[in-house]
Amino acid sequence: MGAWTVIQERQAMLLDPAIRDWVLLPIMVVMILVGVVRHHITVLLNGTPKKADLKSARETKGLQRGAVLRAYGSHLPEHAFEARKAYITDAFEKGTYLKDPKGGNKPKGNVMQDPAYVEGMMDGMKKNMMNIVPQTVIMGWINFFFSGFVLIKLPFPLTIRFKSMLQRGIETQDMDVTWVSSLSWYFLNLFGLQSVFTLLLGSGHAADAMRDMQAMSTMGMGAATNPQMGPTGQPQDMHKIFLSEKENIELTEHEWGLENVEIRLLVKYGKLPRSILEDQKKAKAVGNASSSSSSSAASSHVASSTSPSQATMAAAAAAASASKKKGRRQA
Amino acid sequence: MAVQQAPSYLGRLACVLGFLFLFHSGYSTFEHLSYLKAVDGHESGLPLDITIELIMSVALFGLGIVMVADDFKEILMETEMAKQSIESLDARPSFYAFDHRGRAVFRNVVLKN
Amino acid sequence: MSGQQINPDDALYVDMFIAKNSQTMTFIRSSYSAILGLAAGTLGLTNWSGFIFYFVGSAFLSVLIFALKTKGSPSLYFRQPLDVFTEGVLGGLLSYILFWTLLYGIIHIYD
Amino acid sequence: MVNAAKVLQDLRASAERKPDVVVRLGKPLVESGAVKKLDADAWLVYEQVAIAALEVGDDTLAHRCIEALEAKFPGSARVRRLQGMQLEAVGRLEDAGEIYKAILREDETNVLAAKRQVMLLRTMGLPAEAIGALVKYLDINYTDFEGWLQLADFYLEELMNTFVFLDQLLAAFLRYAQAAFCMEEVIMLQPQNHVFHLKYAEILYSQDSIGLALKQFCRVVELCKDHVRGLYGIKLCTSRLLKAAPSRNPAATSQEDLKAIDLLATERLLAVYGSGNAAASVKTTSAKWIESA
Amino acid sequence: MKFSNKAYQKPLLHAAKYPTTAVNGVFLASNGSDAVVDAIPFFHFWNTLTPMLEVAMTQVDLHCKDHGLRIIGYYEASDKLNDEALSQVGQRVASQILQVTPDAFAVVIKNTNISTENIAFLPYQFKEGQWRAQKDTFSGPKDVFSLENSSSPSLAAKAIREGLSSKLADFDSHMENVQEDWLSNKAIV
Repeated sequence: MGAWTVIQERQAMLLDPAIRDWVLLPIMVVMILVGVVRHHITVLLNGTPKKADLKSARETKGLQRGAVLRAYGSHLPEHAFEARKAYITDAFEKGTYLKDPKGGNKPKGNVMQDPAYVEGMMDGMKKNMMNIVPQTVIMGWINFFFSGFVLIKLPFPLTIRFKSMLQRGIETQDMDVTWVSSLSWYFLNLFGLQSVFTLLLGSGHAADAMRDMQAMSTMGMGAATNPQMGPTGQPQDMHKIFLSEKENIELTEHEWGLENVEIRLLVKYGKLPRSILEDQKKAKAVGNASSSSSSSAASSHVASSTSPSQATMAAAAAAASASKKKGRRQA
Repeated sequence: MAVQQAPSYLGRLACVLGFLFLFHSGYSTFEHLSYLKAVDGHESGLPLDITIELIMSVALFGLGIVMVADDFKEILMETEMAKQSIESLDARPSFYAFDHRGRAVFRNVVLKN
Repeated sequence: MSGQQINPDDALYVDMFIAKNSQTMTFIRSSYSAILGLAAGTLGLTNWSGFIFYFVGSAFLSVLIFALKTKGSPSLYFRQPLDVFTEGVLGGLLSYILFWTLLYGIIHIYD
Repeated sequence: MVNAAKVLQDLRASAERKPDVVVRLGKPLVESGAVKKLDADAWLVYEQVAIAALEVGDDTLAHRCIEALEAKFPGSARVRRLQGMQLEAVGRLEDAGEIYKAILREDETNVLAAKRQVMLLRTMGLPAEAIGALVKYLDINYTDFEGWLQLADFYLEELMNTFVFLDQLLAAFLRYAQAAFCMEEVIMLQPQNHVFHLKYAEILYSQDSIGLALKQFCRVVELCKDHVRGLYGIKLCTSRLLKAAPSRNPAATSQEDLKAIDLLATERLLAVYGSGNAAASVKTTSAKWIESA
Repeated sequence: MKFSNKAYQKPLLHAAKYPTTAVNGVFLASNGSDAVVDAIPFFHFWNTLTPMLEVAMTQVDLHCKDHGLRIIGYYEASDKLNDEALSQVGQRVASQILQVTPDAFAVVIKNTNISTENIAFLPYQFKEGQWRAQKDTFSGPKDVFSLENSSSPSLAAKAIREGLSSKLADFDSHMENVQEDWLSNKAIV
């Protein structure tokens, strides 16, 4: 391969400087300008977030409530966790958080008649259009005026497989792979100009080539981010989602994170060896395994470990939580 | 917290100088090559002074850009939290009330620095 | 399925600052790779020498960042201390190639 | 000038409420017009100074800032909220309420206006209605930990008032329990924030759940090394628990752990006081307390 | 009860430093006299929570024993402008002081008078089973409550104007930074 490139090097083509001045550099400049302009337009478009309605906000936040309890419930003491678990499973079961608690069971017939859905889809389309249109226009411009131009040469050799990629629009068999056609120069710019945009616009800018690529593949799926839509864009039965979340919560076992916090603190300050924590963990794992191996043993274990004081405490906690809830509702 | 820091003027200067040197050496190379072509000489590497200028400018720019960029933030939660007072973490700016004594205390006071 | 365990050994990080730091890294790396590309193109580097130039340049930049920005203790700012040397290096490569090709073409290919 | 802007920015970031400081720094900025040089930050400074000016009763300054904002963002809900706050500050509560209502009519999910309505009820001297409105707000915006914090404070504030019907101790217990409930929600939303654990711990202690409070205080110090308030809390709990009869509850901290934690807190507190150059009298007093407790 | 200038000024500076929240603290008197010589600021947030109050009270007790002083009264300022009632928390603390010191009193700061020439203290005494506001006080040196230095109010107003309040430290801020001297507050006297 090395020999091949050397030979090619000798029979180098001469490129007209006019190509450099009127094709190579203009393509680059236009791409930079378009990137900047598009960034500002996107910022303007994003400036007006659409209004949500209160009920669907409540619905999503309600679902979040369950997820938060599952993920971070371990930070709460037992009684607080159990009270919330009871409340949330009950509320999810009854569909308290649903937009329409009574008729929420049925999904709407035709999604296209749901204005929220259509609006969300239009919004996503608009954004995607912003990404696709300029790139298509530039590509068309290049194809129309400069197709078949050889613009530049890569300073490093590539295998023959890259030929179709780099020399798009030029149908020759023999030309060295390293020569770059106008369309390929466009792609080189598309990816290589990222750093320029980072410098000009700051990071997180809208002129992101990766986003363009994604936009092309998910055209028209802008509404997929809407939580009420499934991955297929169909509205889902929210009550079912709530019920499955409820099941998840019921399966969540409470493991209090502050059970051994004193030990952890002592370990943190070097008063106890670190190995103590690992021993505890192991002991716990063994305990769990044995208790889950036979359910009857587990239940008897629980029964025996529930001392009278604990039982009264739990009762008091339940009472307290009940009164709290009542208090909140009355208030 | 997003606190802007004073820009590093030294760093900016280094960046600009680095870029100028780079531009200059690029121009020199261009001239050098067109001279070679004019006299039909053979291209055999760049003159040493241009190479050195290039390397220097790249190094200078690197130094400059590192100085210009924002300082890194310490990412450990503990250090960040320890810096903040209870009042700032327990603050609720959207729940301000205005019926407190602030207006009475400062009513007769001209607040000057 | 049990909730998230509290593990004292996990150091906790401020996500916002991790993102901020990697933004800063991207800023430094991408501007520098563009400049490196310009220099490589001017020098007329070809083939491997060009890539070696990029990695040497990036290593030089990493050392600068390590010494000036992290004051020699990268673990305060990055989850893995080695990130100082690796983060953003490959991301800058595309820009490098673009500017390398551009200058190489303008100076050495065109007359 | 650059310095003042920087301090204002720090204050914005930390959200500390120091209206007199903000006005001292911001007034010359606004009056000299130097604030315009801050570009995008200028509008944040205007808002910040406007609110602070309302708090210290500098109504002309507040008016000036709000007018500048109104000129830049005509009809913006955020500016109208500021106008509402201005009316609140001068006592025209009904008019302020109308503004918030109008904002909510246009966008019922505007949380800022909804929160103002809550505070308006409180200012009107209707704490129970304010609590009701906030509970309703939190039922929708469950993830707003600021709201939960405020609700906790509402309940704690209630403790200041005279109870007419209920037995005082029972009422206090209820209020603490309600505040604790709110803090539990806050902790779930922000589990890494030691201050929320601290507040929760202090509420639990006030409620006489010393064992739980101890664990929460320990968590505070675990999250934030050598946290003085947390260490004081640990000391307080351990000394009370060590004096009391050992608990039969298996979840409670064992006697030996209590002693070890007590020793640790003593050592750390003395170290904290020893390292800084605290005033001598403060040092001796605290040392005496630490050793006697 | 004769308030020294220091004892009058500190609570007002405390209230001025934290103009948006309720503040509280205690008054100290020398053993065997009822001249109020000093005040110690306690809290400016979480006033209704008891653990740190316990710490502060016992520490002040220790401080008093060292300096031949005693706790004689309690002060607070409500965060609401026109609220001049002694709060539940205040009543509880004051009653506790009353158990040790029979002549204990409580003071609610009149928010409207803080930076004026008028006296900003509203004293409360425990009479007939409850805490009652004592109107018509501070009228002369013979009164139960009086000022040692009659120009104290204007001095306090001047101190607030000059921004002296920012140098005051209470127990809350002391726990954030142990360097701060909350017991004697030497920086402002």
